Amino acid sequence: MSVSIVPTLKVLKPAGMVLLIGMIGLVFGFWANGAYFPGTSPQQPINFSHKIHAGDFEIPCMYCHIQARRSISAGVPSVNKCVNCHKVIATQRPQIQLLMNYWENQEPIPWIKVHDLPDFVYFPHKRHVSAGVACQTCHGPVETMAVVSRMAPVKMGQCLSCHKENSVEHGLDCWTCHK
Amino acid sequence: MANIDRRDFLKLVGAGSVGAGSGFMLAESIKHPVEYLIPAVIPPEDFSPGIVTWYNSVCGMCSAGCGISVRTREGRAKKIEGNPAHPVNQGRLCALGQAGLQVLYNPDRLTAPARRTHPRDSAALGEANWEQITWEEGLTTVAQRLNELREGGQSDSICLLSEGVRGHLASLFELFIAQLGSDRLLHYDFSHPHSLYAANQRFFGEQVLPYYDVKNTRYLLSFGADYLGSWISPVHHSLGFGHSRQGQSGFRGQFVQIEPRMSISGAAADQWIAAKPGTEGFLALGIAHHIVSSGHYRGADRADWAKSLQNYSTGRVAEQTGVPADTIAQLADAFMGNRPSLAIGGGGAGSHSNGVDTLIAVNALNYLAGNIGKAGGLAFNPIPVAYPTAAILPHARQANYRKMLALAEDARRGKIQVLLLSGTNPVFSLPAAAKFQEALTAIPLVVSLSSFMDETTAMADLILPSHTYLESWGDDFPEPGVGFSTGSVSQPVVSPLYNTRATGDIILALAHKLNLSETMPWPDMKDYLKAGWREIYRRGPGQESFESFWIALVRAGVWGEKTRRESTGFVPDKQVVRNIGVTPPQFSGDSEAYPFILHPYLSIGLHDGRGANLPWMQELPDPLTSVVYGSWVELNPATAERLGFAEGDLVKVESPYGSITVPVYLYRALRPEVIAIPIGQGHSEYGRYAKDRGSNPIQILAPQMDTTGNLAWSATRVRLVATGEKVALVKTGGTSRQLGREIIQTTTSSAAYNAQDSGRIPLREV
Amino acid sequence: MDFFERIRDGWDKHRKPAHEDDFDYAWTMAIDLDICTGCGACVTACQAENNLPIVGEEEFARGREIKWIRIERYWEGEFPDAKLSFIPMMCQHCDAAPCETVCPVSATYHNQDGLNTQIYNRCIGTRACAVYCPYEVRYFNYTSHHWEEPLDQQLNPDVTVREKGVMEKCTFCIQRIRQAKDRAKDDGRRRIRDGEVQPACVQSCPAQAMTFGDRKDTQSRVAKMINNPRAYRVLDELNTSPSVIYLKKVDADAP
Amino acid sequence: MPPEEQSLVYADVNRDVVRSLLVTGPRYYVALYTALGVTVLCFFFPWFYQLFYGIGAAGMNHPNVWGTYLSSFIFWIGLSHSGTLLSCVLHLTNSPWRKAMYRSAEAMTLFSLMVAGVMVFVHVGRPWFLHWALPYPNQMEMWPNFRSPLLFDVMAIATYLTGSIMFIYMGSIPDFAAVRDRTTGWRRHFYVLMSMGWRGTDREWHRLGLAYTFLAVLIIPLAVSVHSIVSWDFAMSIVPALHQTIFAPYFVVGAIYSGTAGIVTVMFLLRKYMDFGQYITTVHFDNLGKLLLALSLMWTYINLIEIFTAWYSGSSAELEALTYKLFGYYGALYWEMILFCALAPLLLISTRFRTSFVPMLILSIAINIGMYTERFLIVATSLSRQYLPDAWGFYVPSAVEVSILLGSLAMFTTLFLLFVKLIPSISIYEVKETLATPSNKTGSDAWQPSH
Repeated sequence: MSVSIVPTLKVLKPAGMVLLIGMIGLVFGFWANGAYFPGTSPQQPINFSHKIHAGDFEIPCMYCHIQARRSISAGVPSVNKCVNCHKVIATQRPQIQLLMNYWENQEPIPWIKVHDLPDFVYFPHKRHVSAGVACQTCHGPVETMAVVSRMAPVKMGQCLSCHKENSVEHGLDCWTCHK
Repeated sequence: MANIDRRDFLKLVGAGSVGAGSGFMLAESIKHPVEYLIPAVIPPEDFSPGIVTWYNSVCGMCSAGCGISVRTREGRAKKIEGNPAHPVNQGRLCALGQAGLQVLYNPDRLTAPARRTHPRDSAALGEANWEQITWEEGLTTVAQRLNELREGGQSDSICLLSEGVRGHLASLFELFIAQLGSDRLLHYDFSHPHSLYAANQRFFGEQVLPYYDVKNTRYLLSFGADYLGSWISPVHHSLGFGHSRQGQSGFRGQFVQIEPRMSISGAAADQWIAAKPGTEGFLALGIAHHIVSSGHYRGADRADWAKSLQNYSTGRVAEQTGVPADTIAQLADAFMGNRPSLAIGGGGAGSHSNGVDTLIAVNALNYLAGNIGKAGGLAFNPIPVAYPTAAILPHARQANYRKMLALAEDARRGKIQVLLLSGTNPVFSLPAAAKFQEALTAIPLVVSLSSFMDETTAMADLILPSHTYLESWGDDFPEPGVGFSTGSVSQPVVSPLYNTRATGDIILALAHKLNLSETMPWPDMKDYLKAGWREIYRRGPGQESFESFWIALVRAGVWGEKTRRESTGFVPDKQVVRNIGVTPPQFSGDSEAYPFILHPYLSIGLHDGRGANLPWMQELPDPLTSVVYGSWVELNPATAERLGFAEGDLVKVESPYGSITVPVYLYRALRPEVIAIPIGQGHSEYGRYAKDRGSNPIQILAPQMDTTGNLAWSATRVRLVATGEKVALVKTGGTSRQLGREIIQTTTSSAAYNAQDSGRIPLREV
Repeated sequence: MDFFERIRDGWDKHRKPAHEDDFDYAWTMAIDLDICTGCGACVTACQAENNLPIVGEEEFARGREIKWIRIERYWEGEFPDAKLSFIPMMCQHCDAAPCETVCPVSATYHNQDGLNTQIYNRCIGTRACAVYCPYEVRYFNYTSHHWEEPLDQQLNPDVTVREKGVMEKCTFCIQRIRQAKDRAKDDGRRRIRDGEVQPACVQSCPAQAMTFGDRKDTQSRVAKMINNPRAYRVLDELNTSPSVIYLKKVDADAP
Repeated sequence: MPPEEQSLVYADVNRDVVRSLLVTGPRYYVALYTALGVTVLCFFFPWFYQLFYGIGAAGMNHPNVWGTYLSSFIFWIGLSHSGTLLSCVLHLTNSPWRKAMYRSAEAMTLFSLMVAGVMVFVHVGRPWFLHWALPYPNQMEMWPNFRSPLLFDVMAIATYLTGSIMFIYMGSIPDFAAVRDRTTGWRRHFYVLMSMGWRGTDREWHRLGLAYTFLAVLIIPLAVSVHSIVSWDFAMSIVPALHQTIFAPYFVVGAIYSGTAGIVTVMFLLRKYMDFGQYITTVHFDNLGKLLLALSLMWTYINLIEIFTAWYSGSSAELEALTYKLFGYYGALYWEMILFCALAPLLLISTRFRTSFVPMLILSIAINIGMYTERFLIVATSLSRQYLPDAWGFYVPSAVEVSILLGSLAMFTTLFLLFVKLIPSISIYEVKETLATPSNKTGSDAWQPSH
């Protein structure tokens, strides 16, 4: 009588194959989602191009995101800020007319957040700007993007490594960033 | 694996696709939800996201008139704190004041004008039978009716019943009613110290409250006044209390509390004396007698005093009050011994049939000890020339119980055609015996300007909801002042949440509809306010322009001028001295059938019931019992044992005028023949947090009045009837005994330290 | 030095309560029980500042209330000599905190300000810290609480709203300390001035019974309070070395 | 050696054991599916509800933040304690009566450990983050807190679980082989895998013997340490009545105590329903009975010590906690525990009691009820009476908690029922060692190939 394991393996092979393929499929599916549907560059209500504004015309970030240097949140420019320029500039472009619709109806523009931190994170733009951290460090080369997209998911690891490199005072204390 | 047949192949494909699908879903499920970033269209100039803005204003939660600073971010009020620049509260604020945010953001606010659809006597009150209307409609309806009455010469049938307001809103009310040709303007607050005003009128000859300088006093004798909890200006008194006790070197202020049931002032006191309810006056005179007879007092009118006090020898007073004679003597000596001393009276002691006498006796003590006009005694507030007329005597319009009865009577007789209600809730805060609710049904048109659906508003035909105090312009002149003229301006700290209007704006809008524009030309309350303050600015020593004065004023939230009043030379009228004396207290209900005396008291969190719709206040454990959500009746453990009651037993508290059912709480510091019930709960309307919770002791009070027609609300006799039911009191406290664990450690006063290095924040000299 | 010496030094260093010398600040609160009136202003102030939930009557009845600071009351004697004393009880920010050792994921730890901090998003809810805390000032979220519209508009954006399964407790209003540091940086200062930070409870206390400050700054008010002959610490025998100092109640006829 | 075993020969053993795996009556399936159903209904449904609602589904509150979940956890850990430990001890002391029972005893260890592990997930507030308690490198650069007794727990239990699994598996390899050679179909394949090609050569037997003994030596201290560590969860706090040096031995003894009682119960059931009457005999019950008696005495002693310490401390807190435990709301439970765990076991003095099966079953169950009560009291009473009287609390388990406790029992039963059909619940080869070999009729313990 044999104690060989081979016949058993023969029997189990099909089941094993099914399982294996299933697993591979799982991994693939997970990867595919991240790769093809990342949701890192959502469709905004108006196709605002940072490339044109920040890139070609070299408008400084702080000109529109005026809050960044003195508040926790960088803030997005209010509608009238956009209109100030676009009353005269490129008024014929369809996207600008979209903007003007908002302005005439006195409606705010529902921009979709690209970089979004969880509510338990305390990230004061103020401190980082005043410390001379370039916006691009976290937001990526926005001035080259026609459509802004999140470069990397903003994770705790990045904050930590940056805090370490620049040896931020108490940069590794939990309560420095968490609330 | 060379040969795969069809079935195997399908299996594998299936497995692969299922796997891929689930993997995809898995990744999808752990994704961030979409969030929006919505900018303002045109940002207001003082608005920037993430940056805090503070607005100074005035607290509207009680009549103390504390100054507040409201912390706002992204246009929303986040926190209320005391205004450090305000002399009354100097940056501090009580629990109720801080809960003001929940008045603003209360989920049960009235959001738009509404008209009653069903007749008022129909059983169902509340939301069910209201229909929304526009402001235009609402105002026109009222204006037309008022106009008819005015033309028809029935102006006097128009009545404006408001909560106790001061400053320009008060004067606006005056103006409005006057313009309508009526004189029916009443303020009603349950806790208004009528008897104190009366007593001061009789003794000092003026109907204002003096400034009680707790801060500098060395010995405070309080007859029933819960000055730390609910009496007149708790926060200011607390500041003074802290300073007098530990704020100054050399001595530590002594505090004595005389009351049948220990309040937080009693708990804080060095000595708590439970005199028989209603006999506080005797005690005061007993002390006075000892002061005079023992030669402490050396005034010219000594003889008169001796004469009028002869019936109040410590011995007799001892048996009248149940306080040992030597204790009385000791109090008297201490009172004279550590001057400046101060005697105050009010609360329960002032609300007996002999309340006014009692408070006069208390005033007499201050006089005998020479505390009048002294720092650490009581100082008379200046009558400020600069104040708007109506604000000079906010007491003048206050309706005591007799006046309210008269109003109800007139209403029943059809003498009232239109009743404008603003802020006050008499249906809740008047005894059922007053039959005020029934009276309301007799009024053809009842208009409520309240922000909430309270019991009285539920009786209205028309609701014109007003802003909360955090959304409207106004000002206030605290009464009593802090010894010098002071006023404060309140401003909207957030843009209005709902389709409501400021009370002042509503009144002005009505005025315009009634073509009173020439006498009341101001478009809205803010303009009226500015006009009024322009006047003050003109009279005052104005250097800079009014605009800059106004801006500075609104920024600071408070304004004052250091004008003190010299009144040391005060000598009471001979007649007054001759008539000094206290009549024995009368209690309604005979002592056989109703063995207990009901002692209602203002709850710390809910005050007279206005706080009951604020979840924070409902969840604030009562300092003395730690009970939350609901009301209770306090029994002395001995009494409870005699009657066989334990904590949580539901008992029926019956007075000759009604009964309420409340659970028992065993309270150690309470006279055996007295039972105490907190005021504030027991609303039948007033929003989800207040509705149908606990019971309202005011309802069962006897219509017992003192000589001046004030409700003697601690002079009702009651009996307890067991219901056999038992409930679990909701409270935080476990066992309130230390078991020798030295959690709260004490030291003898001999070990009191000198305050130089105490590190205490020095109290600003006011 | 040799291996064993190094071990010993390390031990000596670390067995000191939270090795205090390394702190920037040692935040301390002093509470004068002689003038605490028990009015409850601090309780409400805390609730407003720190987004404490409104748990509702049912949960309250089941002992699920969340009050970072609570007023405890202790009676002595019976009528007519009954005496009542109050003591506000909140996280004592012990330098040798039992809760810190027990948390398996270090969700609570001692930070460089001498604060006993709680990181809500790290907490996994073993509730061991609450068991280990002798002052019973740690409160657990037995369910996710919600605020009736529009009460939620009051919520303080500087403080997280805690979800179910998370432990929470008094933080000495660390968000205010953080803002003060922020201001200090803007003004180019290294340290926070005395009295610049006040937790909500201290700020609101009507009788000024509470004082808050840095006890490493010997000139600060609170440092003086510590030298007050009446100063003591609750349950000192447990050697948790709390950062909350109480001043004894003065009682003329005390033993 | 009792008479009936004389008649046994190797063939019988093989036959009986294999039959216990192959021949399955309807009663078994009824039992299995009931257990399974109860597990799903009473354990998983309430648990999911709790995950959705929060721990509030349980009766815990402030300050009683720990409740039955934790006491169940300790209980299951405790129950796990006897099996492997006992098996190891007896293996080293080479006592013959071990051989018929150790397999199922070890299985019990294994499954109660698993259930205990599940209880941890039920206990914590956010189980979906429980992996943070494991030391693994992550981008947050956060490690667990190695000072925490709770973390010691994680480590100790993980180790103990691994050890027990290896021990039971290694011990059953020859039996898998034996069964493999007597089965067909999927079973054969299963046992082929499990037996890892065991042939039964002398070399294999030799190595097995070595490794087995080595593991046995390794596991004994481990077992003792595990429950000491569990006790530290409590003892390292400064909660009155928990902060006691006696706790480690207290828990270890208690654990072995309840574990042994558990074994008695299992033995009885195996004997009755798998008709192993010839293998599990009065000898086992007799010996287990003696062990129980000894343990109960130790346990009682430690309880007395606990009371004495509290009384002798004179500390108000300690005394209060003690009085509350003895005479407070849960006083009745305390005395019930004393009755079941201290007084009732004294019956074991009589041999007649020890050798009669049903009484032993009843006693063993009673003991485990008592031991559960003990764990419950430790958690429930001491937390309600801590240092600040104004913060004293009160705790009653909610329906969810009770149901989950029930469900955990069912879960254990399910696992065990599966075990008896997959793994020989009596060690074939070791039983054979006690029998006379076909070759020479003198029963010797010499190693023999199993075919």
